[in-house]
Amino acid sequence: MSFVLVQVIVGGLLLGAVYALFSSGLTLVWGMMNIVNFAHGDFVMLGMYVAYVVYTLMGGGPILGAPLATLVLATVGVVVYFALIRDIMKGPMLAQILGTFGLALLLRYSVFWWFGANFLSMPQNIVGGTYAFAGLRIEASRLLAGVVALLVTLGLHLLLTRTSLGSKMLAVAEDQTAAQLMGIRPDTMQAIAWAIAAGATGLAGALIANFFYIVPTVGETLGIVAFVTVSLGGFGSVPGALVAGLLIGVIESLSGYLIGAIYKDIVVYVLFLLFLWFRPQGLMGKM
Amino acid sequence: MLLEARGITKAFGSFKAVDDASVTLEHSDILGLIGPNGAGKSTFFNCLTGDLKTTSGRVLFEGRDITDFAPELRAGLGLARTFQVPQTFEGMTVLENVMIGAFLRTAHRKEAETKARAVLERVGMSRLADAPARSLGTPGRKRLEIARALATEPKVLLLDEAMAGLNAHEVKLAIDLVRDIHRSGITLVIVEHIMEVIMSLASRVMVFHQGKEIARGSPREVTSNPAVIEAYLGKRAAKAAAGHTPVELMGGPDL
Amino acid sequence: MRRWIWLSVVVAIAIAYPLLLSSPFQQRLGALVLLYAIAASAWNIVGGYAGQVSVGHVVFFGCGAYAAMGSYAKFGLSPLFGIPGGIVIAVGLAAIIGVPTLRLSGHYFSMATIAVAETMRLIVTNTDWLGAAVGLSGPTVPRNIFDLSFLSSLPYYYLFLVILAITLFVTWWMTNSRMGFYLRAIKDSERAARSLGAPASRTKLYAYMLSAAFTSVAGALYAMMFGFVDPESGLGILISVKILIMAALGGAGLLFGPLVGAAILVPLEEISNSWLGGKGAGLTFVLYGAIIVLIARFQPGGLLSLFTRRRKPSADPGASHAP
Amino acid sequence: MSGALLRIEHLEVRYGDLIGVSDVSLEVPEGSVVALLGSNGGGKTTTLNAIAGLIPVHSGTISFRGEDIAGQKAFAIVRKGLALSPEGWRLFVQQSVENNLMLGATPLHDKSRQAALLERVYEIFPRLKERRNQRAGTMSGGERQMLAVGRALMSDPKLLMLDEPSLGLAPAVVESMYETFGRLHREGLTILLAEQSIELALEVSDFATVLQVGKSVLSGTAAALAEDPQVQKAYLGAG
Amino acid sequence: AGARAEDKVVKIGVILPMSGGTASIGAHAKAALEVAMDIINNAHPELGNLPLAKNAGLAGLGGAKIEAVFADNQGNPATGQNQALRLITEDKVAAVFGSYQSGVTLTSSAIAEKYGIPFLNSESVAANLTERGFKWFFRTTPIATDFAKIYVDFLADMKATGAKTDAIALVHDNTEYGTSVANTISTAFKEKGQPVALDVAYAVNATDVQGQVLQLKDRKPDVIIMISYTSDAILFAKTMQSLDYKPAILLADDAGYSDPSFIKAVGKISQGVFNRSSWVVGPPGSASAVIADMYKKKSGEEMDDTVARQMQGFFVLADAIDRAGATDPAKVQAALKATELKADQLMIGYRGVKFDDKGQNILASGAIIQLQDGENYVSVWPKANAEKPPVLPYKGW
Ligand SMILES: Nc1ncnc2c1ncn2[C@@H]1O[C@H](COP(=O)(O)OP(=O)(O)OP(=O)(O)O)[C@@H](O)[C@H]1O
Ligand SMILES: Nc1ncnc2c1ncn2[C@@H]1O[C@H](COP(=O)(O)OP(=O)(O)OP(=O)(O)O)[C@@H](O)[C@H]1O
Ligand SMILES: [Mg+2]
Ligand SMILES: [Mg+2]
Repeated sequence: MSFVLVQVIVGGLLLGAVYALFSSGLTLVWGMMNIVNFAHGDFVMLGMYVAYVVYTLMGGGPILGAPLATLVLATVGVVVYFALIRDIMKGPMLAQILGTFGLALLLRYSVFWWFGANFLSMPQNIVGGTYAFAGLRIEASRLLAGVVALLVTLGLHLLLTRTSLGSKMLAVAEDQTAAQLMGIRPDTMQAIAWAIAAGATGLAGALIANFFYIVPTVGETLGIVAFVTVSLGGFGSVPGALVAGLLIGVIESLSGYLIGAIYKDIVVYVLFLLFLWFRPQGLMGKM
Repeated sequence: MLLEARGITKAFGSFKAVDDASVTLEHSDILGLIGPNGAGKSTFFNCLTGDLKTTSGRVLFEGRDITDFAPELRAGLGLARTFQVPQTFEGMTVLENVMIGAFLRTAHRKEAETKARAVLERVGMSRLADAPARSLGTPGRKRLEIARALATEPKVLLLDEAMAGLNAHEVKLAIDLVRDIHRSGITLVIVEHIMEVIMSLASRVMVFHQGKEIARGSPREVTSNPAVIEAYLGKRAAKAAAGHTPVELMGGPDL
Repeated sequence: MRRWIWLSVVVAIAIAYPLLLSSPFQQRLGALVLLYAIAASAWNIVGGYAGQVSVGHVVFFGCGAYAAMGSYAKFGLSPLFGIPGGIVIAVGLAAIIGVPTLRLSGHYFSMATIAVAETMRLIVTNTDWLGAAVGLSGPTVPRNIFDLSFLSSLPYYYLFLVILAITLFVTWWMTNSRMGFYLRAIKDSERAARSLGAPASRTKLYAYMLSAAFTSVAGALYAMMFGFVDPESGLGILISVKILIMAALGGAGLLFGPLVGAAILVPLEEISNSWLGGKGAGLTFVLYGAIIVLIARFQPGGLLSLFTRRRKPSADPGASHAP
Repeated sequence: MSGALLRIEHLEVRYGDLIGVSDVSLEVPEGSVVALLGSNGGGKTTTLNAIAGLIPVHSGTISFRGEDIAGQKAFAIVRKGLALSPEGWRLFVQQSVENNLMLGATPLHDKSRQAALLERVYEIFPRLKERRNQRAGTMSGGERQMLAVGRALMSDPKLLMLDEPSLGLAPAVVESMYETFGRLHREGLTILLAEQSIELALEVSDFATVLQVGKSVLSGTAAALAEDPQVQKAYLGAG
Repeated sequence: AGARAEDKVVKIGVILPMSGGTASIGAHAKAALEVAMDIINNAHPELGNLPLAKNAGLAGLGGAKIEAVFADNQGNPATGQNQALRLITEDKVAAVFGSYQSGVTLTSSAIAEKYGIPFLNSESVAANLTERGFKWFFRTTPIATDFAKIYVDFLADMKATGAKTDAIALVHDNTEYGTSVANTISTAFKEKGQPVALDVAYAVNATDVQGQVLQLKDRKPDVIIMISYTSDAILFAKTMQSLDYKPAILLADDAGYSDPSFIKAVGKISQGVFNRSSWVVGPPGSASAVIADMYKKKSGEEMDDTVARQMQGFFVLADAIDRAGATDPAKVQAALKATELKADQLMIGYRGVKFDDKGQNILASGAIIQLQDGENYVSVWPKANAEKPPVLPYKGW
């Protein structure tokens, strides 16, 4: 294998880890709790702006920006749950698309109104520049995002499979009425799920801001990849989304390098469709 | 021979829910299928109707191999069923639920409606025709499923615990209904845990245990079989079954 | 009887609208409402009645739009001739897409349709024959009436009205036919429907193809009115979402739901853009988003469900089962 | 008779415009087994669901240990010591058998008792133990019924409400389950039971109430009702 | 027409992308046009030769003021057309100006054509816009063929000074802008006998460009010509740094590289990038310097090429209305056709403004600028108007 190809694959893995990172929140609310969130990309965008504001106002780097973005977005998640999601869940699935699409526009253009449409950017090298070993170059900020992606995925997976909180959240997702019969308060569980999901999304945004540009419409660019990641991984599977993210990253990188960048999305979509043909429940999803 | 299953096996992973079961159903039989919970009765049913793909074995209907037929094709041939866990069309009225069945034999809405109403009348639900199906309790839903299945004008009707949740009086009415259905020329397979139903309706009984057939014969033979009593009936029910005298006439003497 | 009165009122308003509100912009708004109502009603067949939430319907829209513009740009014919071609392509494509995707459940289906739509958009973007990213234009100066390139929106308005009427009539007819019943049954329990002899896959596929045909017509009309199509405006995923949002907002699975949704969202979008868009502060979408959120929040079943919910079941089942 | 654990007076419940039950009154004395009888659509399920808080009460009172719980949310009611094995089971079909049981133990304050309670359920229904890791959605009908009853027992309730617990169970299982209820009853558990198998219900219970078209029309000791000609005619198929 | 002439304001409809991914363009243009209105409507003798600056208002219409009515095209051809219709029929604008994206310009100008209202476009580069036989459409900006010529000549000059310019790589997105400009450039180089060595196309708004940068790193072209919008331009700059890749000459085609946000975000790691621009700030006190100052005061941003071209276009339109002496569309159209502005009457570096039969400005031209210190572009080519000599090779960071 040529050396460049190794760099391409490593780059793809790092990219994939980022995809996994910004999909992790969606895996929870869409994959597990069964709530479509069209505003997911805009939550990432909010996280990026929080990190940017922390950086410009307080001079804080990722050490301060990431936890603050997590907290702020977790709060946003809870507010959004109580103000909107709780009620639209009484309607059909379409109501969720309707409501969260409206929410997406509202968030996107509120930020636009406040910050304007200019492209913003964190300073280069804010997380320790680029590591080079044996000619292989790895950007520290992407590596950090990748490591956090792994940790968040692991954390979510353990939470959902090993803890009673996770089990209660799943119970609520499946049947709210039955969950109530277990003495579980559905609102609490849903709000916690939204807090965790939005918090993880905010964290993702803050970390991605370290190597990506920031603009109100950035959520559109990132949102659709998150959707594909979650469904390729299989609804209901946290590790599935991680594997799917990595897979998409590598496929994109390889096909972008070997076939041509304009075809890489086509390759991803076509492989995704073929995959669903043979495995209608995604990589690791339940039937 | 109307329906025949040969060596049906259905495995979920390494677990065999049905293990090499065979059965033959003659025209105007009423076959009773009993066995402990989880014995594989419903699974066997699902293999006959095409809801589940068999792991091995063949299903023949009027001599024709239908093993690979989709459920809707089997319904078209005259194989109808009810579900143990009711599968009501929640968004529809009772009448509309039955019309779905009636549409199998006619594409016309008016005809389907007329027929559905007739079926509802026959099962004693005509007063509920316009009620939303979601307002029915479990027993109502089961009866609705019978109605739906009847509306497809089946040759064979498979009833999976269609009488669960009825009280003794209602069970009697239901038995009459099934008899009436049988009299109209429909062959039946019934799964029930209510022994009275088996005793008064079944012409033959097959007993399942852990996916395998452990006994077959007349209701009386089967219920006095010690293996069956041990695995399934328990002492109390065995005693009750022993005291049961089959009745042939509607509204005749009872238990 | 009441239904007929309502229907005549709606029809009367629809016919009179462009004569009462007769400025060119108002007429165009009216035409756009009808155009989107056609697309959303077409979507409703599969998304509302069959419960298959397609987020990739724009592929069929694009088929129509590209066929119409292509028939002019490539063959010098009137865009009108593109309509049948567009329908054929859309229906064929629906069959090809539908067979593998319609067996997917819920969200997987939605995602698969997104993937198909995006793939199509990217392919067209990279296909020079279809104008690639530049797109295809219609006749800028109409050669004759069949070029369907009018200065006034009035002819478009009535043309769209007729086609909307056809779409709604076909939808209405379908819902009252066996197919409509089967679709509703499949939506509730595919397993039970099949056990009663409803050919689930085939019925869903037919609905999908029917829906694709009408969506394609909407796309063709859209391209003709604007005289242009490019990958973004003919195959962009946002159009799918817009169509879906309109149906959901008005009431998916209800005959007039999409029309109501279009009648609210199209003017809302255009008028708020006219008022606020020039300020450049993004307030158009703050308002637009907020209103959608509020409707979803307070009427999750769509605005029309407000009226349908009130209808009482005619019988009282509680009284019928005395021992 | 010890004090009433649960007392319902003139309960009315509506489903939109439809009336579920119009006038139900009944009393469940502490430590007793009370049977709720009535034919199809009589209102048994509606009554139990209303007590558990699953459907809103239109009028009337439901007092549990003297406190009016009508109008409270289901999760709050359950935490007070009521448990319901509902009609249609309402299992968490995506989760394992054991997870379902553990979820049933959510209202338990003393988590250390979980293990013992789990053992108790496994003892009553050995099949559940065999299938502890199976997904609930793949269980057979009867197995689901066992799981629903077992799950309700997991919260170690003061009042156990069972909606047709014998539905779909093999006769031998019904027999042993009722033996268990008898034992639990002797240990002091209060049970409110809706049961289609009236003969069986009257055999195990102390008191019974008959619902007809949403009204409580008869109540008394089980023994007295078993002799009542009206009951015999309507439900036991006599005459 | 007479009644209109006496009106104290002349309305011009302005269609711009004010939301969506290119909203920053709209915001900048709006500020610039407001500055332009200030210049036209008030007396600005300090601006010398610039038409309409000296006195307040349009002299030809008795001092009438210009008023721009802004509309958002949302980046959508349909919306653009609807807004054009509204501006023409409801606001009764004398002319329409816009609409940035070529697709939107295409649909919105079609409405103006049908209504017989002049339409002036100052920034869309698609060739087909002036090939439609329109009578009411005018375009002031240089188009792809002009750019291609600039690049060919510039690189020939660089070669003459000893730089290696043999292997040229084109990097561009797959939008109408990216593909059409790339095609034209690659044709021009082929005609020169120097075909483009590597063509790297990517999908606009990329999430990642590592593969493309590696491809370049692998093939080592001497010159890279980048045709990208801001988002991708930023991503390329960041990725080139993280993968430690620098070509000898990095030549950008305006667009994203002219966006002040690009310079703010990644200027420091893009030092030495060349850019095509018609906008060159003259010495202090010159008209262009004064205007740049006014713009900066208004918007807080540095003036860039896109904005300057828009502003210039607006001046051309206003000048035509002024000369027409009326808002009567036919007269404005005639005045536009008769436009003949000299280089010193412009705020931008065109050789002049004069429309051919199709409405294209035949005197449009451009220059090459370089981001030498990572903060401000300086003009480096052609030599005649260069502030500083070009610096090679590309420095990056
Ligand atoms: N998908 C599956 N995976 C694993 N086990 C399964 C699956 N489906 C069914 N089973 C098991 O197969 C066995 C047979 O189930 P089936 O529903 O056929 O029983 P049954 O005889 O109908 O019982 P019942 O009388 O309770 O209805 C059960 O033990 C059930 O748990
Ligand atoms: N969700 C509902 N919507 C409307 N009406 C309902 C609903 N559920 C029950 N009902 C009505 O309420 C009445 C009481 O029904 P309920 O299910 O409580 O009776 P039940 O005694 O439990 O009967 P079963 O033996 O069928 O379980 C019936 O008339 C029924 O039709
Ligand atoms: Mg079963
Ligand atoms: Mg009940």
